[in-house]
Amino acid sequence: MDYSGEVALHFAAPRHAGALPPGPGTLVRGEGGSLEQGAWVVFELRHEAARVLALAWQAWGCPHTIAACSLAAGKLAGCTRAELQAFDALSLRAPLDVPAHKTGRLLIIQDALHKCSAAWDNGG
Amino acid sequence: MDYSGEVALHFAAPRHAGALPPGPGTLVRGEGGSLEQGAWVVFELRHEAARVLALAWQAWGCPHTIAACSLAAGKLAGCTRAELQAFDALSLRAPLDVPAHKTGRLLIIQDALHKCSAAWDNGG
Amino acid sequence: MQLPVYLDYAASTPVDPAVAALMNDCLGRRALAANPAALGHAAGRAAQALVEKARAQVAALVNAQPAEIIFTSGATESDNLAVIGTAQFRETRGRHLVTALTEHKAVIESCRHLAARGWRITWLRPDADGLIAPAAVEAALEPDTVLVSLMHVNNETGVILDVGAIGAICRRHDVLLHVDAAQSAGREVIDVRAQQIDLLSLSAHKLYGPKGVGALFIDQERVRRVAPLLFGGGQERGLRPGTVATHQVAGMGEAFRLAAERLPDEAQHVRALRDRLWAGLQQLPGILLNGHVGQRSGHILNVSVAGVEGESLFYSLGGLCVASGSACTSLSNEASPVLRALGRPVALAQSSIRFSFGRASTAAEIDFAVGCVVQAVAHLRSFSPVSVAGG
Amino acid sequence: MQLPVYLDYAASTPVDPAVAALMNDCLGRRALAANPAALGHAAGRAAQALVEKARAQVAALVNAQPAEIIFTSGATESDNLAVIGTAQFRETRGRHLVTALTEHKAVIESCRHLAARGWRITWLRPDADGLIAPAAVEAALEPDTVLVSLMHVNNETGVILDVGAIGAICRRHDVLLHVDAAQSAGREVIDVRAQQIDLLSLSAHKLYGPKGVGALFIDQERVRRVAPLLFGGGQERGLRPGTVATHQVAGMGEAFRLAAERLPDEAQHVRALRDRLWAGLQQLPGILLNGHVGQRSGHILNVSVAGVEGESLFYSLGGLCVASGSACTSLSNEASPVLRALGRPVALAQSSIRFSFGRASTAAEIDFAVGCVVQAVAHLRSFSPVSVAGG
Ligand SMILES: Cc1ncc(COP(=O)(O)O)c(C=O)c1O
Ligand SMILES: Cc1ncc(COP(=O)(O)O)c(C=O)c1O
Repeated sequence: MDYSGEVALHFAAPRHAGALPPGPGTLVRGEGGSLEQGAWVVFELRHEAARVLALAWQAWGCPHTIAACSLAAGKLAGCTRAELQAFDALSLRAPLDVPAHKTGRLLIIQDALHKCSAAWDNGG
Repeated sequence: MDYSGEVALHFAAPRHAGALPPGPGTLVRGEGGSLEQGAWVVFELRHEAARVLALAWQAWGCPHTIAACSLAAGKLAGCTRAELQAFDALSLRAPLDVPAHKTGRLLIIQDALHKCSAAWDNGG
Repeated sequence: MQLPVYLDYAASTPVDPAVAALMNDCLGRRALAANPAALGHAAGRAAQALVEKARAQVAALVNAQPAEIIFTSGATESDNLAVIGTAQFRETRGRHLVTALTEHKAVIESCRHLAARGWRITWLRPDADGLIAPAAVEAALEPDTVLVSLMHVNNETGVILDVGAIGAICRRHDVLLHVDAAQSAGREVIDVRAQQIDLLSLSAHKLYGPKGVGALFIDQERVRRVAPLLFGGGQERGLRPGTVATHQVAGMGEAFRLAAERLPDEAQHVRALRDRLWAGLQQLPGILLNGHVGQRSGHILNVSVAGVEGESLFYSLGGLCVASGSACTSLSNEASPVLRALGRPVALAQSSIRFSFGRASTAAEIDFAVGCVVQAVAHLRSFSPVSVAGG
Repeated sequence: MQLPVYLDYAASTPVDPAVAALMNDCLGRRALAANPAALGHAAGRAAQALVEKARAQVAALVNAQPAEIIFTSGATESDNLAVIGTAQFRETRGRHLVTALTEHKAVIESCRHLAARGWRITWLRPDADGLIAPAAVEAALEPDTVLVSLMHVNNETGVILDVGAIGAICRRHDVLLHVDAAQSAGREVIDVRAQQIDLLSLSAHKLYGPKGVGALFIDQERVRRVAPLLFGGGQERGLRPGTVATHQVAGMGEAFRLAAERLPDEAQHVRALRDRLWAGLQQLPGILLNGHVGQRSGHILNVSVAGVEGESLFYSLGGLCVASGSACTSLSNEASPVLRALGRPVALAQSSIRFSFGRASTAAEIDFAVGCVVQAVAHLRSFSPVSVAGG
């Protein structure tokens, strides 16, 4: 298995990793995957005035999954509601050099983010 | 293939080997074996007064065959008619360490000597 | 300490310096360059003498006769020759074999090959500790069983089967017993007579000898022959053709001689390291030992770590050369079928690490390994959504 | 001059010092001790890099792609895999093979094994010069022929077959061609593309590499797969399981690289020695060259001596390491079946001597050999009852 330098960097020092500490704004949460699927990802964010105030993720998965969570979180920190809705996890494939058989992991992340976005839409 | 020291000595300096040079006495000749049988042996001897005056052999065969001809010839040089008749080529087996699958070669020598003896008996 | 720390002795061991020196001498000497089958000349006989010396050395380690040892290209080939060769040679007597789900792929795939050709295979499942009770073997025997094939020390978990008890059962039922001893030779005592083993697979590179050479012991009276799998010049009693590799076989012989000499000391050395490693790792919550806690060989420790994913765990241990799952299946990264057979769920089978050590391993290396694992697990758990009791 | 003089290069060559040095380095370095299948860690990847480098070096000598090279334990195994593996994999297409009476035992016995299982084999007989005309191959093809297996340079006589012409015929009839190149690789130019060869057997120890390692070239597009003969961990694209022996394969790669570099010079060197030997031996009446006088490789000279028995002749040449008949059949001392196939009577087939030489051979050794033969023949003829014309 080959991992790119980008993956190595994110894996060693993942951004916004762990549980989200308490703070202002409305909390939403979204999960994707499961142990059986080989990756399980949880995103949490707090928002206010159609903007992300803070976010964090937890992941059980391969180094590509972890690096992708880290890269996504970095991009989404402080983003607007519209930007979150428009976010495409498959765009992480190129910068992280994710091999073809692992693109499913990116869809699991997409799924978690999509659920956050849906919760936000539903007033969460 | 293993060859004993005795075989090596006889092979390197075989006794009474080659064609029998002309000389006194009555010449008799006996052959055994053939190329197809893997060994071909020819004994020639000249005798007078029931005693071998001179003998020689030629052989096409393995080192055991050649050593056995040499050893037999050494034993028969100067022997009496009775001694030739009584000679048993299988007695060469032990001193030369002839392996079991090669005892046939000794019988080929026996055959040649037997023919010499028969020719002598028949007045040759 | 040389980095990365090599803790993958069950996959392959470094060649002992004495073995390497002997092999180098053999490769360098023109007088030993001949084909050892060229018995017609002095150079061929010199090479053959080395081969026969090695045969006696290999035989001695397992209390066999030299004539009962056939040199092969490794334990994979030995396993194939034992399983397929025996089955084919005895097919008129019966077409049933008994083996286990926890065997090495060389035995498993050989059995599958036979199964596709009409043989019946009983696949024994180990208990949760990885053990197979002799009684379970006995229960699996059928009237037309020709062979039982089980490994002595499991290459993934290190668990030891009671081959002596199994040998007695096979003898009683007049069934042949093949034992894959690639991991146990030189580490546990093997006596083919006392343990009533009929065929035994050996590999040099698991025991400080060279890769690419192994041997199969074939009991002269009980087995006599197996069907060869390769055909050619009649070497190795017609059971394994091809020019015998003098330097390889000589290296294996020397490695086995050394192993016999050092067995008790080395067994103690690796057991001490293993206990130190296990004591260190037990600091971590959610760590599980794979395989029976007592009935195990000293050179392998296999653990699963709850709450972390296997590939990431393995990736975090870049400072260590360890195996995740079987060394021989590490080309793929499915969850270890051996641990699955012990009943471990996929996630735990995947988050397993096999540490294996030997002659040159040190306490400092073990301590370093413990440090690496503790740190990696802490990092992964710091953002894992899976909660671990006590973590 | 080192005695006995080694003139049995066709049976096995001394390992080139550069190859031995590389192998020794590989055996000694702990960083290269890992299993090259252990791609999960740095040590495994370092070993694998050596293996892949060697694969490219072997491929380069015969103009193949690295991915088309499978490492085996030697040419015997390569021949088995090519012949039996192809036959089994293609058995639904046809069960007829074409080979020759003068092949190496690895091919002959593989074909016999298939014949016993229902395949039909056409055994081509060479002409009195040991040659097989491409037209004879074409005439032997049948609608269900799946494979033609012929060797490039004969290991007993040194005669060279026109594999390019045979390759063109096979391609035209859509039949696969397997060539045993154990004797020709590095001595004659081989280009699997230009010569349209589909499978090619190679051995390291015939070319100054180590014993116990070889390779099989398998054309990626035309052949793709053969049925494996051994089963296990999936190494070598699933065609040859077992831990790849890094030092052995690396040694083979280096030996093949050197051979490619030196081919023209060495071919000239051995040809000069061969001509000198033949000129010297021709002093003797009743000496016969076995095999075609022109279409032959430089490293082998095979003669029969009329009027002397083979075993005694061979025994007299104790100062020389030569072969009487095939190197690989020298465990027995039947008359060479290869020379019998050329029409030599038993006695002349038995009184044959194969001289083979190479890189380290010298003119002084050749002159010594001529002296030995002249003296031995004179001694044996001094008491031979067989008369030789001119003798
Ligand atoms: C138990 C067991 N059997 C067989 C083998 C195969 O050995 P080799 O690499 O010599 O073919 C191995 C190692 O891979 C093993 O651990
Ligand atoms: C033409 C030919 N093919 C095959 C072989 C077998 O090679 P190996 O000794 O590598 O099995 C030999 C040598 O013995 C040979 O000369």
